[in-house]
This record gives sequence, structure tokens and C-alpha cells, in this order.
Amino acid sequence: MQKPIREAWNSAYTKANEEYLRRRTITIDPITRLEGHGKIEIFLDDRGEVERAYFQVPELRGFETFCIGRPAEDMPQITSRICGVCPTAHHMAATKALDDLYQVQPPPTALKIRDLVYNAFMLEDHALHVYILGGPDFIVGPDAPKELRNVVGVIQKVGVDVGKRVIAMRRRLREMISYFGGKVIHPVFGLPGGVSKGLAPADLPGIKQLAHDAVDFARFTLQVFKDVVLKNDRYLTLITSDTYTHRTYYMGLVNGRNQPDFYAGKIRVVGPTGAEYANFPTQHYLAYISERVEPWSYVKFCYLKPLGWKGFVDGPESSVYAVAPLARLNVAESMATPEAQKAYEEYIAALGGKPVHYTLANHWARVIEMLQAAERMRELANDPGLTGTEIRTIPTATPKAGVGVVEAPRGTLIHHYETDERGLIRKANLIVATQGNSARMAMGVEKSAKGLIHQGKVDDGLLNMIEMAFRAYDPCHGCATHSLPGQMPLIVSIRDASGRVVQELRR
Amino acid sequence: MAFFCNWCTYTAADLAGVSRMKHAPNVRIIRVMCSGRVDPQFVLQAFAKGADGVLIGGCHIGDCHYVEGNYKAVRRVRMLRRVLQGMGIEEDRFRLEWISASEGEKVKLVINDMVEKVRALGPLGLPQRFQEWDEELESLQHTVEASPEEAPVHVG
Amino acid sequence: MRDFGSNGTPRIGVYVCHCGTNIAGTVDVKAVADYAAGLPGVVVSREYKYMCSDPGQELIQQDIRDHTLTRVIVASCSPLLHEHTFRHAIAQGGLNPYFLQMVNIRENVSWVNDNPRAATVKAKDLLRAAVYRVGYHKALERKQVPINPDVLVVGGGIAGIHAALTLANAGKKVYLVEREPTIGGHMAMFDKTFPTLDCAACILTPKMSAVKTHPNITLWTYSEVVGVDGFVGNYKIKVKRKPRYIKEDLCVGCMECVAACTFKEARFPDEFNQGLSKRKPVYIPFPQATPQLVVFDPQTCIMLKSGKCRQSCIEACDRKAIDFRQTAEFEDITVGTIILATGFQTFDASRLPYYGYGIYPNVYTALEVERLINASGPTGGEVVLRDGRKPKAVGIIHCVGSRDEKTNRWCSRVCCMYSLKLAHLVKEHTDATIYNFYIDMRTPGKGYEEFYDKLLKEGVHFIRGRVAEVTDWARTPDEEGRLLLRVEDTLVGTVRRIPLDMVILAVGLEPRADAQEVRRLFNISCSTEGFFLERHPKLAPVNTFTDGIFIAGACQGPRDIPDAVAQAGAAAAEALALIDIGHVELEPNTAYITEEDCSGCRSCIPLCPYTAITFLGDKGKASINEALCKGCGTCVAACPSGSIRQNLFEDEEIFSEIDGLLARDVAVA
Amino acid sequence: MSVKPKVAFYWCASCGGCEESVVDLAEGILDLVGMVDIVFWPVAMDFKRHDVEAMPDGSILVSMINGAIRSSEQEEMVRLLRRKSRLVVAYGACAQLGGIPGLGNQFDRDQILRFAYEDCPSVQNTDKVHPQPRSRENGRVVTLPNLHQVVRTLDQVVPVDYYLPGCPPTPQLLNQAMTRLLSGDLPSRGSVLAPDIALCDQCSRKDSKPVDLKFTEFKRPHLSRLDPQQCFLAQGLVCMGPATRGGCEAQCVQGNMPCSGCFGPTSRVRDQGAKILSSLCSNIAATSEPDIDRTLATIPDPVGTFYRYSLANSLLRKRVGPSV
Repeated sequence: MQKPIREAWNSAYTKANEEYLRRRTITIDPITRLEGHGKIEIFLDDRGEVERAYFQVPELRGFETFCIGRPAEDMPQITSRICGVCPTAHHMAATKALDDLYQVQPPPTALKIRDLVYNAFMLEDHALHVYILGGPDFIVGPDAPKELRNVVGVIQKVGVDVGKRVIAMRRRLREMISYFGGKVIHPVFGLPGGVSKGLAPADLPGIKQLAHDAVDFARFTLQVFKDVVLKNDRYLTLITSDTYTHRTYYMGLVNGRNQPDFYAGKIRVVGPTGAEYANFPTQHYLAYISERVEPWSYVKFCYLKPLGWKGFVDGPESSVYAVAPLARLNVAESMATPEAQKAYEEYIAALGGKPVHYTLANHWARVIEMLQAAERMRELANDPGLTGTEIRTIPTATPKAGVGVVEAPRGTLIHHYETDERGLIRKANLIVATQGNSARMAMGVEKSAKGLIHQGKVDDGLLNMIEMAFRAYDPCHGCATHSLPGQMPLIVSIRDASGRVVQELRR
Repeated sequence: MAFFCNWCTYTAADLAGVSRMKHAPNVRIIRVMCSGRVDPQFVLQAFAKGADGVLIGGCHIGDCHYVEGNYKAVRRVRMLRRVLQGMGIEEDRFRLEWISASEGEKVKLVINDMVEKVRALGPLGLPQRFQEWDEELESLQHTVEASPEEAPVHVG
Repeated sequence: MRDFGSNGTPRIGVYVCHCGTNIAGTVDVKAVADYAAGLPGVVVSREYKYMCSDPGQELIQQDIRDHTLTRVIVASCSPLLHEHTFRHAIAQGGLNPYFLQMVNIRENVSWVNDNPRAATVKAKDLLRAAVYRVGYHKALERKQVPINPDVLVVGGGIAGIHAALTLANAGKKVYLVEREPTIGGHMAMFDKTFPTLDCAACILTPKMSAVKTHPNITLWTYSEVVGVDGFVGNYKIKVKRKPRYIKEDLCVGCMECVAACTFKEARFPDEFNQGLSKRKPVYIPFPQATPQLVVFDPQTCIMLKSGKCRQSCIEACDRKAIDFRQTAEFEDITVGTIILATGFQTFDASRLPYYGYGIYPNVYTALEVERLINASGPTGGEVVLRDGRKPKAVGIIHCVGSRDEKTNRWCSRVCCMYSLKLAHLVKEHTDATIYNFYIDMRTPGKGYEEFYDKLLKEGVHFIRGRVAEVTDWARTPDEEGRLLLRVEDTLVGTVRRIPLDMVILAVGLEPRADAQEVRRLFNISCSTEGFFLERHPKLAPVNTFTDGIFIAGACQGPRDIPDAVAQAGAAAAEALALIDIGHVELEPNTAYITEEDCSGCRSCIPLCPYTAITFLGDKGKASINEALCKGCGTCVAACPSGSIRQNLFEDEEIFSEIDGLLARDVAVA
Repeated sequence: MSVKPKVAFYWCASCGGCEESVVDLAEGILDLVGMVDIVFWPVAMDFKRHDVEAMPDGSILVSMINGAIRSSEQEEMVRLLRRKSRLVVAYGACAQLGGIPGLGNQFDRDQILRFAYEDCPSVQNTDKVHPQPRSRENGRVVTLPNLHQVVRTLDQVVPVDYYLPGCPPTPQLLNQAMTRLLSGDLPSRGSVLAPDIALCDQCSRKDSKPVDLKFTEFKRPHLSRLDPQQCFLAQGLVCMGPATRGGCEAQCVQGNMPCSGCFGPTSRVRDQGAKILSSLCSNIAATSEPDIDRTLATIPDPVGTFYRYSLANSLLRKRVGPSV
């Protein structure tokens, strides 16, 4: 299977190099020559040292605006189109916002179905990143040839059977989501006060089996991660290197016992020292979260409102916070399920206690979350209430405003709607996961650039190191700007003091 | 642009002609058998192709040569109005009138009145707007190339 | 024959008609023809004085041969007028008739525009639309449906009677439906008819009994049409037969029951005599009534009202014909054609209070006087005032409810003549001084003007002017108890005040009060004043816009007896013409479903008023019965997946017409 | 050099669901990889624009492009791919119809920017900073691509050979399409690679729809108990099924929610919204205008309901003038 890919790559790569060499002699208009959807501009001073590096996201689709006038009940389906990688996250956040909007409590069965679907989604989405998007850096290795730094490379490394197992598990998980949601990409089952479709008792055994296999799969993945990554000191050094370290605040949803809860809970924030900074019901998010606009990117940068914008700085002076696995495990006091808890304790121990400030630790945290998601699935699958027939509470209240928050794979996701009395959207505010990390990502990029570029000398190794600085977040710019998801191709333009482009590197 | 049903309004328009009732020359009539045949797509197509207003003429309610085609027409028109409104096309640009075969006079009055109202609104000119919009497809590059900061710099 | 669809390139011939100066006077036809020549697909473009003339048609046929045209566009008058002509013409030329597209540059352009420039531009636009459209035209065949030879005639007045007899004599089965208990209509109420002064009864009653006895005529009096369904050649009719409470087959009209009625005295106003006399609850409208059957009036018969009566009538009837349990019966018939001869009503004079009708007993309407004069009328033919005195001075006011902005704007056509007739007859009966108050004397018609002259010589006074008022306001003792009429004599130029004993109001003719309901029932149109609308005022005066339905008599507009009879004959001839061919050709503008496209969503099925669309359960698809489809296209517009199409009005045809019409504006941009 | 046909995938203004739908070939993706050389696929592989530029024109057999066109950059990329490809397939609702982002055409670009960067309640932006095509920060000039004021379908920017409908297309359709295109037995240019018949045809609830359905009101899904067997229209809910191309296996209906129309119209319809409007309204029971309006008012957002995915592709394309 890999052969054709390598051939294709070889031919393309040779051409690419020729092209690349040819290009060094010309400078190209940065906009029209930009590709993909991430862009880094690095400015050098006279001494050839990095003066400033910009991490940019170049698009906006404007969901908040064109949701206006639409019936609120359409939001779960419309907003899921913000991101096709994590549609279930948006679908669920919107659905919860509708519960709040109509002041309606879904029946227990409906809640269990949502929770089950949501954890299944967490699991398969994390798997996608671990094995296909982000993982290759570690599983295949940061310095492996790039034609192998993809799913095919991963399969090569861990073996075709494993690869097939990964694909099969993702398929089964996604089939279960389709069972309830109609479609796995842009599901339709979320309604204020419940779900549109219940579970037929006849189909329960299949789901129990799946949950059981899911736990095995998560354990297995953790094992792969330990074998391939943690047994390799170079990786550990890399993870804990200062280049990838930022001391910021962290945010995530937690249950009553301050354990990570992907579907529900309150928002907890801890500071750079690990001390609790805030713990508030989701409806109060506006009191704590603000967005900063920079003229050089379409993405908005989140920070903690009470602290005010302090710039792209970390440490005690920072008002920047992070979300996603690393953050969630930092705000948690323990995990919600036993095996995940064990893995969590190992993780904390290995990384020298909480809070963990190492960006690259996200990958490890992600695997631990997979385990909790799988275990939670198993709990729900064995819950007798799952096959109940009462799956809807019909709303009666007059709608006004509603907030819905979930932990998307990439972090805390907030949907906030205001409607008229007919339930037509007047105002919609969406703060999506990647925005929570955008400031920290920008800092990461600049820090790695400054750490790696000296006397204007740049080499290709720089590119992957820089990329790792933000890919660890599994940045979903489909979410962040309603631009594009997944791994981000990127271009680096090196400019001299006069602003001239002296070099362009592509990765 | 007008869609007139064969039995009432188109006949009335002929009557207006026979009676030499002069009316505004701007109207262009398309004959259909019944106002019920007027597909909302036709109305949108007319606007998209440059009509500044669209008039539908049918038999009075209860008089439809086909019993109730005009009922279907009025139901569609009521909703189509809201869609047009949602797309920023003024109410006066779209009109449904019941004109019986004998009401040549009314044909004249309605046409003149509508032409007047539409003239007051000015041209809709969707084809031109489409053209303008599509200019951005090329123009963006130019603006960028034109700006000095991005002027090509040759190295070596 | 080769059919060029949208994909092929059609070879179009364009023919722009001058229509004398009707078009060419306003539209620069040359410019239009030249413009057309430059349009895609047009291989020949000509202008000609009269395209509809033989040479004009020949011109087209010649081009079809010489230039192997595949499409023809004629820019002339309305398609409603000449589409058939030109379809026929190109068919003669060897082309499918439906490869024609007509452009209406007369009714829609030259006749409604003063400005030649604007008109010419508009003509070009319409023509361009046709060029865009005609390429999509398909070859179509007209479908034939057989015609049921039976005919329904509605209304038993002179028009209906004449039409029925004409058809029956031609061997056709006719159903004659009359609302009143007898046929005869208004004419039966008249004493004499102008200008010949022959007795109305003498000429009418033979025809009435002919109707009654004719083997081909089914006469249903005291009956109404309550349901009409179907289409030309095959109309389904429902007739309601109101109960007479008499077994028609038994009653011989001996009127023993009338004599025996509990009411010794007749005490109810007699409709036929305009309420000038009284009748009993059981009665025969008038001696020559046809059929000769009594009728019980449920409003006044005690038995029918309360159920408590000696019922002496029943004993009186030795034929046991009376049946108080009778209820309305319904007859369902099928006919191929329909003639409406539902007649008129006279203007209600009390709408003009200043003429004193209903206030002063001696103000009469013309119809009332007709009855007074009639030998079988309430006074046995004596023209007397309410108190029995003979009038010495009688005034006849013309145009009451005619030619009047406040009431009816039209001229009722018959009033002048019948006023002259009444003037003559009243003078004859009473030798009183007669005044005619007129606006204009209108006496067109054979022997009419001569009759007018005769009256002038008889010394009847004619005063030109609209009467201002009729009062009883006496100034001098000798005016006491008389009527005072004030009028401006426009010939002398003075206002005159004339004492009279009797005033006769020459009331005009109006559409019947229920004309609108009848029109809806039969799905035809009315003109603004409310008379039934003919298909064309000159070329199709007895046709309507609904095929197979014809109109005769005063239901189409005021007219006198000769005209009504003539029109009835014409209507009968039209019906016969259809029946004779035995079938009608229907426009092939029917809708059809392409089966593989239909998803079976059923949206179209409730939309069809003719239940032409059915759902094929086995296939899970909808299907249209072409025979039932009348081609309105409502289902076509409504089909959410565009799977229903309509011949002659395909989506592509209309879209391309729209595009063509607006192509210029885009070019300008 | 491989002789296998070259295939490219690219994304524009889209959510990435279309990419996921390719990944959802699951085991099938390995077969796909076996059949073709994937020479460009930003989401999963490290080949770059200049790799594509280096290829001879027309050397890519087929480019599968998803997403609407919203920025100068996307426009350029699809022009490039068009030049390099023999076949261009508009992949998914956004590329075919404009999709959900197309709803942006009911608003002005400036409105969108103003809300996102000023009026949005969580934004702190007193000096009203907006992202700029060119911005300066102490002498340094940083650039961004500009946003088009109109959201476009792919074929409004470059010629498109085939369309693969759906939000997203199903892996089955992708497989069929691929097989068809690779086999060289090409359908007629411009055709949509899905059944050309409305969804009802394959809907499991088809038989539960009566033949004499008249609407007295339209119900909103969250306020009604949803019968899992009966046709949604028969339940009084708006279902786009009758006006929407089949091929999706009625997945939403399987999820017990009505069709919202993502597969777009059949080949016989130019404007999906106008057609469903025509069909629904024609079957309204009311006869008087006030009653009709009352019934119609139960569809509060006709544009968003009838044109959920097809606004950018509708006959009117974009709202005229400032929106309310």
C-alpha cells in the first residue's frame, strides 16, 4: 500500500526541490503565493535576530452573523458546519444552549445517549489526531522523512494490522454516532429537551461490545504511546524543553469532584501555579472570557477578562489561558474513571507535578483522555437507563437566551444564543476551542522562532520544530475562524529589517 | 416583465389593445395558460435576468378557468414575497393582480401604476450587480500587486 | 419531419405583419424585420402588409419549402386571434403546426403605444424572446375527443325555445331547462310586438307547444341546473327539479283543484301579472302556460306550510295527481354542448324615487301596462287607473335605468320601440293624450323608423328631455289628484310642468340578479356591466371562452325579439357544427410526468381540480390522465423535483422566453 | 514516474467534513490509495502548492475540490488546480451550492466583520481594530488575504466537470464516482454524480404519505413529538425531501429528523428553494389571504429553510442592499 505513495511523493518531491531552489532567487508576493491556511511571518532585525514572528490565520466565514433570523432549533445543524472534524462538539454545544434557552431538562435517557455519543466522538476524534494528524510526529518521529510523516508512515511503524485496527475502531465508533445522529459528519439528533432518536433494546448488545472493545483500544493506544514515545528519551527531552514551555492559565469543564467532564459541568480555571483561579457556571462565561482582535490575523485571541489583555506573555504577568487536553488535565484534580486515573498519576509523576506547562505533553494527555472517554462509554453502555423510551421533554417556556458549553477535543467550546419570543436568533456568540489556544500558539511560534533562528540563518529543521509548536494543540482552524481544520500546511517568509523577503521556507 | 393567464388577464390586455388604451411601454407580457403555471423560478429568473419588476395577472378568485389555479398562485406569491424581502428586493417590484377578461381598463391602470412605483425605486439591475460583484474575482490580486510593500524584490 | 430541439440549431423564418397601418403605423416593421434577421437561427425575415391574407400565408409556405425552415415566428396580432390561422398555414407548408410562435405586436404593442421608438424597441424585445423560445418547440399532435350529440338549453324564453326547436328539428336530443313553472319568458307577457303589432301570444304559443310535444326535446320546467362538470363534448350536468306537488304525468291542467282550493278567494299577488292581480296557492301562471300543469306554491299553501288543511283539492282531482309528499328530484345528464339563454330582468324603477314608482299608485312600469293591455290580463285588457277611471293624459318616460351614469350606462335598445308601441296601444284603448319623454329616439331596424313616423301622425306628443320628477303636488284645484311631471323641453328650451293621470316608466334591461352565479356555474365570463361575455364581439358573438358553451338572447346584452331569435339560431348552428364533426380537437397543452424522474412525493395529486393525476401504488409514482388534463400547468409549477412537464409551456420554453425578453438589458450593462 | 492516475483533493471555505468523508472510506481509503497517486491533499499529506505548480498542465486526472470560494487565496488555488487537472469535481454541498457558508450571502461582508470584531459580546475592542489586508506594526507590514464580499460556488469561479453532492457526500458516492471516473466511462459533462430523482423515492417513510395532504400549519421539530415511522410532511414538518436529490440513503430521516436539502435539486430544477416553496405553498389548505399568511407564518425563516445549502447557487445569489 505504501509503495504508490512513495513513488508519487518521490516524483513530486524532486520537482518540489527544483522549484524551491529556483524560487530562492525571486521574491514572491506573499498573499498570492500563500497556500494552505496557516501563515507565519518572521521579521529579523539588523543583526539577523528574530524581532517578531506572527502566526496568522487568514479566513473568516461569519457564522455568528448569518445565524441571525434563523430558528434556534436549526442551530445544532447549522453550527455543526463550523467544523466537520468536530461537528458533534458544535452540535452538542448548540443543543445544550437550546436546553438552556428553553429552560428544559432532558429526560435521563436522553442525557445518557448524548453523553455516550459524545464520549464516543471524543475517542474517535482523539484517535484521528493521535494516529493521522499529530501523532506521526511522535510515532514516526519528528525527524523522519516527511513522506512517512502521515497515516501511511504510522501504519508502517506500528504495522498494517494495527493500522487496520485503528481504522476499524474509528469506523465502528463513527457508525455508532450515525446510529443516533443519522450522520456522523453533521449529526441531526440534538433537540432542546432531548434527542430525536432512542436506542432499540435489540441494538444494546452491539453497543456494549463496542464500548468494551473501545476500552481495549484506548489501553492499547496508551501502550503504543508509552512504547514508542516515552521509552525514547529524546522525545521526553523535547517535550520538556523550554522552547515548548509556556506558563499560562488553564481552562476546562469539570464535574462536582473537579474531574474532567467532556459533556457537562462547571468551568474551572487554574493559574500558572496550579492554584484555582475561578470555578463558575457556564452561563457566566462573559464575566471571565474576553477576545482580543489583532489586525494581522482573522482569529481572535482569548484571555481572562478580569486580568485584562497583557499581550502575548506568559508567567505570572500573563492573562493568556490554554484549553484542550493539557489544560483539562491541569484543571482536573483527578480523572473520572479508574484506569484513566492510573495513567494520569503516571503522567503527572513523569512530568514533575502539576501544572504541566509543556505544550507537547498535549499528546500524552490526549491519550489519557481517550481512556477516560472509553471507560465512560462502558459505564453508560451498562446503564439500564440507556434504552428508556422517554427521550424528549417538549419545551414550554418562552425562549430568551441560552448558553451551551462542552469540552471539544480541542478545548472548551461555548455557544451563546439570544432569541426573540418566537425562538428566532437575535444574536449568536461562538467561542471555539482553538481560539482558547490561539494566543498561546502565537507565543509558541514566536518563542520557537526566536530560539532557533540566529544571524538570519534558517534551515528546514526549523520548520518542523515550529510546526510542532502549534500542532500539539491539534489546532482546528475550521473552528477558530471558520476557516480550515486539520493539519496546517504553512509558509514562513523571512524578511530583513527593511521588510524585504530574503527567504521563504515551505513546510 | 408580466406573466398573464390566457383566459382573463391576457384577454383583458388584448381588450385594452383593441380599445387603444395606451399604457407604459416598459411592460413585456408572457402568456401562460393559468396563473397557477407561474413557477416561482420564473419570477426569480426574471429578476436575475434584469427585470426591475414582475407582475402576475390572473382571473379573479373564484373565476379561474381552471377552477382554482389562481388560489395556488396567491399562496405561492404570499411566500415568495417574504423570500424576495429576505433577499432585499422591494415589495413594489413584485405584484399579483386579478384582472378579468373584461377589465382592459384595469390592465392599463395596474401597469401604469406599477411602472410608476418601480421607476421611483430605480433599476434593480441584478445582471449588472452580478457583474460588479464578480469584478472582485480579479481585482483583489491587482490591488495587492499595486501596493509598494509587496513589490517584487530580486535577490541574487 | 425533423424536430430541432434545444441541442440542434433551428432554421427560423420570421414574418412581421404591418396589419395595414394598425401595426406599421406605430412600429417600424422594417427595422424589426431587419433586427430579427440578425438573430441566431433566423434564416429569413420578412415584413408584409397582411400576413393573415392568402398571399401572406403562401409567402410563409413558400419559404418553408425554399429555406427548409424548421420554425416559424409570426409577429402580428394576438395569438388568441390568429394562432389557429398560422398554425394551419405552416401545417399546409409541411411543418408541424406547433413549430409556430406568435408575437403579439398589435394588441400588446402598436395599439397601446404612442411613441414609435418605444413601440419598435418593445416589438424587437418580444420578437427576440420568440426566437429564443421557438427553438425549444416540439412537434405535437392535437388529440381528439368525441362529442356527445345531446344539447342542453338553459332558459325557456323565446331564444331558448327557438334554439331548442332548431336543434330538435335537426334530429338532436335537447334538454330544455326552465326555472319558472312555464316556458315563454318575457315574450309571453307582451300583448303585441313592435313594429308589426302582431299578437305576441299568437306567434309564441305555437312554438311553446311545439317544444312540449317535440319527441327530441325533454322539457324540464320549474327546474334549475345545479352542477356542471367536464368539458366540451362531454359535460356532466345535474338538474334540480323543484317539487310541483303534482304528478306531472297525471295532471291535465283541468284546474278543478284550483277551484276546490280552501281559499275561496285568490288572495296572493300573481307574479305573471306583475302583482296586478291575485292568484291562489295552487295555480297555472297563465292560460297558455306550457306545460299545462298546476303548481302548488309552498309559501302560501296551508297544507305545505302547516300540514293542516281540508285538502279539498285532493278530492277535486279525479286523476289523483296531487302529491304533497313530493320532494326535489335530481336528474344527471351528459351533453356535448350547452346553450345559455337565461335572458334579462327589467330595471327596478323604485331605485329612482323621483319618478314616484311605488309612491304614486298611477305610476306604472312598461311591463305592468303590457299586462293591463293584454286581454287575458288583470283587467281583461282595460287600461284603467287603480281607481278604475280611464286616464285622460298619459306620460311615457324613456330611458328609466338606461343611459344613466347613476344606474345603468348602456342603452337598452328596445325601450324606444316598445314605448312607441305602448303609446299606440294606450291611445287605442283609452284615447288619452299621450306624451313621450325621450332623450333620443332610437329606431334602428326593419320598419322601426316607419312605425315612429306613424305615431307622429297619430298625434302622440314627443318631448325631448330627461324628466326631472313626478309629484302629486297640485297648485290649482283642477290639478288635485293628478300627477305633475316636470321636464325641461330641450327643443323649446323651457321647463314644462305637465299634469297627467298615468305615468309609464320605460324601464331598461339588466343582467339577471344571479348572472354571476350562473357564470361561475358554467365557468364563463361576464362583461363589466354583467351580461355574459362573448368570445369576440364581432367574430364570435355567440361563443364563450369555454369551448362548447354558447350564449343566445338578452343574457348576452339587451336585444329585441328578432335579434334574440337570430342569435338563438346562430348558437344552435354552432352547436350543430361541433356535433356534426363528431369530435373536438383539444390543444395538446397537457401536462405529463416523466416516470423515471418522479419520486412519488404525491405533492401534485391534491392540486388537480380535474383529478387527472393519480398515484400508481405499485410503481410508487404519479401519473397524469391526458384525457382529463386541461393544461393549466399548476402541477407543473408545483412539482418540487421538476418532473412534471407541460406541452407548449415547457420550463425551457418559458425560461428561454424570459431570457430572450431581457437579453437586451444585459447587453446594455 | 508512476503511471497511476493522479488525484488531488483540496478545500476552500468548508468545514473539513468533506475531508473527513474521504477518511470515512475507512478500510476503503487503502484501496483508493492503491488505485491512484494522491498528489495533493493538504489535510493529510505534505505536498505543496509549488509541487502542483511544477506539474504539467492537465497532468492531474481529477481534482476533488470542496468548500465555497470566499477569499482571493481560495480563488487562486482553484484556478491553479483547474489548469493542472483534466477533470474538476465540485465535492460536497459547499462547492456545488455554496453550502452553509453561502447563507453569508444574505448579509454584507462588513456586517460579518463588524459583528465578529466589534459587536460580539465577548470582544474587547474599543479602538475597533479589524484584521487588515495590510497592517503595520512598528514599520513591519503584515498581510492577510482579503475576503470576497460574495460567497461563491466552485463553478462560479472555474468550469466544473462533475458534482458530488452532499454535506458531506457519502463514502459510497465517492467510491462510485472514483470508479466511474477512473474507468474512463465518463458521464456527460456537468452532471451530478448521484441519482437524478428526489429523496422520497428512497425514503423509508414514503408509503406513509397520504395522497391528499393539505397543510394547515407547519410544525417546528422541537415542539412536536416526532413519529419515527410517518412521513415528516404528513406530520406537518417541513421536509426538503421532495425537492432534494436522493443518494444520501435518507440518513437524516434515519436519525428521525426531516431532510434539510443538502444534496441540492434535481437536474430539472434551477432553484431548489423556489421549487419546495412552490410545492409546499400550493398545498396549503387556507383560501383567504389572511389565513394563508397565518399558515405561512409558521415557517419563520423561509430563506434559511428553503435555501439552507443552495443560497449562493440560487437565481438571486446574494442579498441586494444592506440586510436588516
